[in-house]
Amino acid sequence: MSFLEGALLALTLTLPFAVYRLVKGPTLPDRVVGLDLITSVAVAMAALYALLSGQTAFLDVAIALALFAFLATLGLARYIEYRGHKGD
Amino acid sequence: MIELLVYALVALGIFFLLVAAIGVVRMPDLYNRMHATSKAGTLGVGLILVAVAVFYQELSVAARALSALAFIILTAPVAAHALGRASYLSGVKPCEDTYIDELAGHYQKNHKLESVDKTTPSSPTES
Amino acid sequence: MILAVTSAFLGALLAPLVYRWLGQLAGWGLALLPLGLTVYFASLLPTVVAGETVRHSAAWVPTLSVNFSFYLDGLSLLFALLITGIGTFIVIYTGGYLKGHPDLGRFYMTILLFMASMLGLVLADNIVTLFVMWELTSLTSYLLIGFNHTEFRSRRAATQALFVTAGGGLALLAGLVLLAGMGGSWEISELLAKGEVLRAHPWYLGALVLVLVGAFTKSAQFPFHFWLPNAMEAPTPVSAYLHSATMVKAGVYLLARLQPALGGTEVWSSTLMAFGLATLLTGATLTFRHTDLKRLLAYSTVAALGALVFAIGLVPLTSYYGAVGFATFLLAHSLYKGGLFMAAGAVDHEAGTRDINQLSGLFRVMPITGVAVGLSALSLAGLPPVLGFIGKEVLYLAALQAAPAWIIGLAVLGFAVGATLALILTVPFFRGQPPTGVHEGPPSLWLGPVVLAGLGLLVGLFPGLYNPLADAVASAVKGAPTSYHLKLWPGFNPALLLSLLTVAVGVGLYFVYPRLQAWMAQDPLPGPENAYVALLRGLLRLAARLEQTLQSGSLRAYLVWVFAGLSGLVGLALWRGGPFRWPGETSALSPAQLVLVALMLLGGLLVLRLRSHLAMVVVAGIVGAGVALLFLLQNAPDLSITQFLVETLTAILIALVLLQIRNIGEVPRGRWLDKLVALLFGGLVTVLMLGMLSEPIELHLTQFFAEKSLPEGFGRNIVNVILVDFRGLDTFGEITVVGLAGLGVYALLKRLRREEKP
Amino acid sequence: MRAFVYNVVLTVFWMLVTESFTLSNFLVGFALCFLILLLARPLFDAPSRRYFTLAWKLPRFGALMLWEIVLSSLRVAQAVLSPRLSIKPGFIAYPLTVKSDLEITLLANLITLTPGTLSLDVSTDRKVLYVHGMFVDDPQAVIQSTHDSLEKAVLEVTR
Amino acid sequence: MSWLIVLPLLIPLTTGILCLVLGSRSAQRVLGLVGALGLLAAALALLSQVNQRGIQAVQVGNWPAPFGITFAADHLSALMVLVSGVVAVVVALYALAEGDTPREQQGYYALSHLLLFGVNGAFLTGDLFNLYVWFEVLLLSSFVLMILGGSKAQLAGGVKYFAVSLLSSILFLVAVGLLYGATGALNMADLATRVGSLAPGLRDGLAMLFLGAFGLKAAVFPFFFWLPASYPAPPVIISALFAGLLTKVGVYALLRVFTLLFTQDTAFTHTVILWVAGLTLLLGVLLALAQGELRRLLSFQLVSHIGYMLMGLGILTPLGLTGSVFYALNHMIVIAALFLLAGLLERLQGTTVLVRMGGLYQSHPWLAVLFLLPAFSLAGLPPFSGFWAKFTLVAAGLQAGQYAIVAVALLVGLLTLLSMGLVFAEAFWKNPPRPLAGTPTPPGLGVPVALLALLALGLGLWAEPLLALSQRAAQELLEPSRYIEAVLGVSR
Amino acid sequence: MNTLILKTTSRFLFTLLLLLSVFLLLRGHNEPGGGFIGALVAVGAYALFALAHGLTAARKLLPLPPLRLVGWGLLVALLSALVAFFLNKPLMTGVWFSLLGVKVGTPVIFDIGVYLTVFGALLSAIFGLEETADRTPEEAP
Amino acid sequence: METWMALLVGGLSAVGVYLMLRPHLIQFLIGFLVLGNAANLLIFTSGRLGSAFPPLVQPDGTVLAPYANPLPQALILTAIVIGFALAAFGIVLFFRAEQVLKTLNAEAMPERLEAAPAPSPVDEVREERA
Ligand code: NA
Ligand code: NA
Repeated sequence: MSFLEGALLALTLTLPFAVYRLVKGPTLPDRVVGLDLITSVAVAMAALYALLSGQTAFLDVAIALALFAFLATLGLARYIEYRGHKGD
Repeated sequence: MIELLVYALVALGIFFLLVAAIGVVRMPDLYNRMHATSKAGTLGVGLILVAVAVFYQELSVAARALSALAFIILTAPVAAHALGRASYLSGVKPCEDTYIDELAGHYQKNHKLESVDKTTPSSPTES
Repeated sequence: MILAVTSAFLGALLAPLVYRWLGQLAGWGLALLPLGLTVYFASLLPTVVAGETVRHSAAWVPTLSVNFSFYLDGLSLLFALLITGIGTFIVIYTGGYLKGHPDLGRFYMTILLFMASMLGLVLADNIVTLFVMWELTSLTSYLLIGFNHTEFRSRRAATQALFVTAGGGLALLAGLVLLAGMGGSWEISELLAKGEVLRAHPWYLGALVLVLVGAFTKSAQFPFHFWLPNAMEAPTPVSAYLHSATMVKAGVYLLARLQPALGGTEVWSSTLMAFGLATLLTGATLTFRHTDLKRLLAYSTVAALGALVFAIGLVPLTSYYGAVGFATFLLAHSLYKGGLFMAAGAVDHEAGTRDINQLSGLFRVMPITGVAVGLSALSLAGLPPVLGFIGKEVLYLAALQAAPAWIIGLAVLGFAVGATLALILTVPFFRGQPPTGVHEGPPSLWLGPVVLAGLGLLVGLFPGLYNPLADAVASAVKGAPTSYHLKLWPGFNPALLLSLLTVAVGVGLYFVYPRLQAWMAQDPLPGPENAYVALLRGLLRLAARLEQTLQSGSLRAYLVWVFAGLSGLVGLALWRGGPFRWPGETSALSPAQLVLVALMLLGGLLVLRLRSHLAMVVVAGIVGAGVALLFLLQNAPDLSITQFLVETLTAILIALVLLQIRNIGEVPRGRWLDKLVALLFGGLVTVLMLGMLSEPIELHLTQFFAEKSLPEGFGRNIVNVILVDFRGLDTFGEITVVGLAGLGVYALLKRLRREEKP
Repeated sequence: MRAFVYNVVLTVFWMLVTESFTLSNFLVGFALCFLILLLARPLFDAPSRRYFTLAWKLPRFGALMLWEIVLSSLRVAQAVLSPRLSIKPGFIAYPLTVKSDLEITLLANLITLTPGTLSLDVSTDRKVLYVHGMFVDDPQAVIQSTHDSLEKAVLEVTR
Repeated sequence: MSWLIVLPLLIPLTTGILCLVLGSRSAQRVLGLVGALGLLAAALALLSQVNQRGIQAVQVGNWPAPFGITFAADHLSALMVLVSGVVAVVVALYALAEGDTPREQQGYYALSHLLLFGVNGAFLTGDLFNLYVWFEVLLLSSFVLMILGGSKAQLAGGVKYFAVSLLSSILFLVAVGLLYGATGALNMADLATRVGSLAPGLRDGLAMLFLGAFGLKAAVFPFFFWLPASYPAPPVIISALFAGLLTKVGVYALLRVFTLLFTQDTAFTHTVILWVAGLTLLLGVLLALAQGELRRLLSFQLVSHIGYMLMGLGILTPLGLTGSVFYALNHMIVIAALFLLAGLLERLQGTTVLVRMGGLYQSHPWLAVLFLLPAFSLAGLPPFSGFWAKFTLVAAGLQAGQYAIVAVALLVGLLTLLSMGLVFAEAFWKNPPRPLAGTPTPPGLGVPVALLALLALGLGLWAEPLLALSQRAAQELLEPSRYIEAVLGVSR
Repeated sequence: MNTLILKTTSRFLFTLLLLLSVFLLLRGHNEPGGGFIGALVAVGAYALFALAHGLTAARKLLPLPPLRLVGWGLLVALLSALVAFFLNKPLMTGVWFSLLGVKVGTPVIFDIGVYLTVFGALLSAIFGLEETADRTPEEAP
Repeated sequence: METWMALLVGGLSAVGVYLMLRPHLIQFLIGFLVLGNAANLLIFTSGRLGSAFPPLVQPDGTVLAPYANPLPQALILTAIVIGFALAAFGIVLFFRAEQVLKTLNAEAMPERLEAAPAPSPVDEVREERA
């Protein structure tokens, strides 16, 4: 396993933490924080894979994701603002 | 040489992402968890993007990597602001250790936010 | 002949116009159509009597070897003459009987359509043509029975007749198709020559049963007889024409027609005789239940039809009596029953009632009708000097030749009721005071009965007039040249004795009739009609139950059906496929990808435990993000981007909608059945996938795309070149789908906006 | 702004001349043209010249921002990884001196990215920025340091 | 030449797009009719072309088969397209006569033509994944048409229709994916040469998956429940369009797939189809008998009679397939006529609940004729088109020794007759129990119904042309090599 | 969401996203991207703007009603598919020509049709839902 | 190790189906999304895994091998888009249904707004009832 492959594996190991928060909550905003983290890791993973595969095409994934991901957070934030988080 | 720098950047980036991940799990309430993602998370991703830019040493690649970085720096705080504000409005309670809450009671029914009277700190040196 | 049938149909379709044009005289005008046809068929008499047959054929549906072909021999000619001849008087009669009825034009059309169909039926040579005509008679009969459609009883009788006869028709269809297959031809004339082949064929019994069901339902044989008396809800011209003289004889015609091909076996004769006799007795017995003229006549018709079927059963067992008896009795019955029905209608029309207990002294006010009734009744009773007598005589001769004594005894009992009925019918004409204000109807009402009764008398007095045709009919039924000298006075023989006995019993029964009638009417016997009603009730109840259980309105139940049914079928296929092939060499997933796989499975399972809707959406994002990351690590950048974008937008849309929903409701818990179905389906997908992976895949498409993408597609992103060029049409469909979704959302929301605007 | 437009127009010209329409060529061209415009600076009027100072200030601002992020991440890492959570969280009201939309937004975002603080919301009258802090033993100190470093930096680039 | 094959797609597509782009409603009306007539003309031209020159194929994008997407028209496809054209014209006439402004404003014309676009794409494509795409096109247009107007019933029915349709989409997708993974091919002709070598279990399992995916669209047992739950809900013109076209696309796909791809183990696959056919026939008609509302009743009849089309496929003889094809064509016309008629009755009487209707035989005798023609045709009585269809199937079943299904087929014919007889007695013969509140009925509404009813009669009296064409379709289906050759351009 | 920070940022991000969207569209034939992805990003841009500034403001940034764009997008796609007719080639055959030194082909134009259609359709969904959401009285929990 | 993918697809299918069988429409929708993801993974796997490079032609005209199979990718793109269109329509349809029918529980949505008694050919009483 090369360094970068190991790095990739290490990167995926952040995901269980995010999933924990995502599932555990206890509030909907907490889950959104978990989702945010996953998005960050995904951007990192795209960048890392651009290194690993030698294909800069994967950088485009990172760009698109970086710009777009926070839209989901905004959308959910609006829901949270008006519909609360009770029981979520 | 370059390779080592890249590796170091990648390793650091992953370190910060791990910090963010652990923070998201360990921190006691939503607001503190957001600190972890908005700072360590951003830095972690940023370092890896920089590593890409360094690795390829091509302007076009660097431009794309750095623009991705710029987007993240631009959007992460806004997302944190939106989520934190919405959570506070919807009544997500801060943890019990919370030392001070100057925001309490200032949101009105229509989600307008009142200001408090506070003296502006004096500017140390007027340039 | 084709022209004759076609012109009958066209004439029928023009009837409403003629009615509008001629008004009250339309009956006379329209009668020219059947009259002309009668003349035409009469002109063919010499040819047929000479032993020749006429056949015309035109291609209809060559793909299915169906021809529009017609065949004329003695049997079909007799029927054709009856149909057109009696038809003539019926049309005239209708003009008087239904004078001024608002739907008269429609009635003319329907009854003439019926006539055309009936004509086509008896002339058809092609099995399919015959069947088409057969069903057409059922359809027209349906409309005619339901003529008084605002009455529930009429509608019920129409539906019942249709159900029973069309149902039998379907059995007949199967039987006829089998026959054609057995004989290798769709033409009856060809099948008739292949009797031995047919009878030896393994399908013989099946085909026979199916044909018999068809014939028995149509000809109201026991146990299907019940629809016929109910059909008396129809106006009298219909009863006289369809339900005595013609349509109900279609089944008899078919049996007679096929006798040379199917007859001659033990099962043929015994079945026909058994059912014929049973029908004869049933009809005879049930006669006693009624006092309504038309009902009485209807049951007598049932009995006569039984006698005819009985006669056909006798044909192969006797030298020539059976066939000749059939030919004679058929004509006799058509003449007297048609006349009696029309007369009964005339009485009803003039006196306003059909109850024999309320009729009296009619002869003095309706002498012409009275004479007709008297003559017809003689025929009905089987007394000389009318044709009915001769017909019954020959039938007795046939029975004496081939049937055991006890059967003959029962037959005598059955025929005796004819004599009883003759008395029942004539007595009101001659006994008691005439009702006031009743008088003879117009000529249109009495012409038919008089002519038909007169014909019965004429042929009875001079049987030689009919003898050549009778021989031709008998030859056709027998399937071999047959001749017999018809005589009014046959001399003293056992048949005459039986006739005398019949009359004696009949007269005896007349005197117990009032008591029998009272007894049977108050305590109706359970019969096949009860079975019919129970069958329909059961059917409808079953339908209602099925709806409750199957079409329950529960989406969940529908989906369970889908998944369970599908899993069952796929599982069955896999199980039948025998031992399972495992995939051989496959590539490795990197550890990072394995972590993703594990997390996605975990995330999927954890979704199920959540109790909040939006939380479920968010957590399901694990799966979506995992897929996107897998795509990324599997070198599919386009997919990865698309997946991320779509997941994001989906979440935004759901959040936007949930934001606006007030009472979203609890998250319901799953059921064990759902779990089972889901697990089964998931398992099968896995197995199918493993099976797929164990097959070698040929990558010819992929290689082509990789080679041509840049040089001919001018693009370096192969995926995109596939999307917009190699398989651009997929994408065209796809954007249409997206556009349609946009239209749909617009339509859904536009309405909402409009509605809630104050 | 006029200077910026010139810069872009020149860059497009550069790309046409070099017959290469890639992003990298755009950036190279942009940098080249900027240098040329820098030489021609005296030809522009005063407001336009701000473009050139900004070109100097912006990178400095960016560097400061990056540095602050690094610092703050280290702070978070220390907090997260220490066996005992040693945080003192709280919401504090930060009185704003900056006025324009852009300034407030820049400042708020900067605050989120810097150690221990996270902007939650701006009061409707834009006088106060509410901030969540991870370590607010002394709210006034947080306010003061933010004012001294961040707000100053923001004002430098915006005015 | 090659454009003739794609014309049945391009015409409705162009019409649909122009309706979207043009705002004017009167322009849309004209376009709607012109487009439908154009489609009919193109379909006729295509059929005559196929009839004269055999199976026609075109490689879309000019990429050779099996790499690009092939469009192929054999007799089956061309006939289906033709009938879709007939239904399109009739429905366009009805829409024109009805002139429902709110519906038109919500894009009715665009939607109905895009539906036809999808339907004809499905009939003509020679590529399995492409077929999936067409299914989605027609599905989405049908979703939108289903909810136009947004009444309670429409939404409740629409939800069920939508939910079950989603399922069929995914099943189809999964089946195509698996088939691609096992063979590497997507072109149906290409697939036909490869499916035979698959492991039997996988092959038949896939066959069943396709049976499920298409069976859902065709609404056969045990997948039909969604149809009666949703078809009665939308405006009648839309029900008629659906009833005429949508389920037939499923039937078409079954015919195609189970003659071209899965013919290796017919003892299993086609026996299953026969069972499905029989149960569909029986359950459909029995459930129809339980109905007291005309459109729901017709929906169950629609379901039941899909069974006939599968019956011929299950028998898999030339005569059986002839029957199936003819039945499908005939049924498109008959059932569309009945649904449109139900709409007319609803307008005249203000209800489709049978016990509340009545009196039409007296007041509208011609309407009664218009009802009886398709009703008797549905029951398979001569001399209407349905008779030939059923006769062919019965003959085929008896010849093949499939007595049980023949018995079911005949019994179902009888029960259908009973059911239609009851409708006739209730809606036409009896006096209405209380005065009926009808709405004014535009005079032109009867014309399209009359066209269809006369077609049902005409095809009965002169069945030969269509039967001969159906027979040629059946022969082609039973000789897949002809299709394969036409598509791949090489004989194998 | 009525917040100053979001409003200011979104003004900037809106243009950035639109730019990215066009970039992804035009590059799609050679690098990851294409009409669909580009359209999604553009929809994101408008969704963001509508969220931050309200629907009316977002509508002003669009010359046509979104649903009309669907028609035009499909029309562009259709025309690109029909070009082959004039060269006597089958439907959708790619036709390439040089435009100001840039190689342009009907598949690329088709991709633009894809972009417009997807953009119009999804935007009409988002706008439609935003419109109904606007009328939902907002209330604090 | 495509076997893992088979297990994953099967598992996700089961989850999706289970969710679709819940009577609540939001759950149904989530189930559909999960099932759709499973289907896409299935198609992806059907093109076989084990690539090292994306299916992009290098500027010099070569494709670095082993490249990922582009055909399933294109198919999935189409499927994703269609699935998204379906989901988007479904979300709004369910929303609208909730507004009109006041519930998101499919079991509570009536199939018939009124029950109509079926006509009967044997029941003579019905006539009088009506
Ligand atoms: Na085809
Ligand atoms: Na696409």
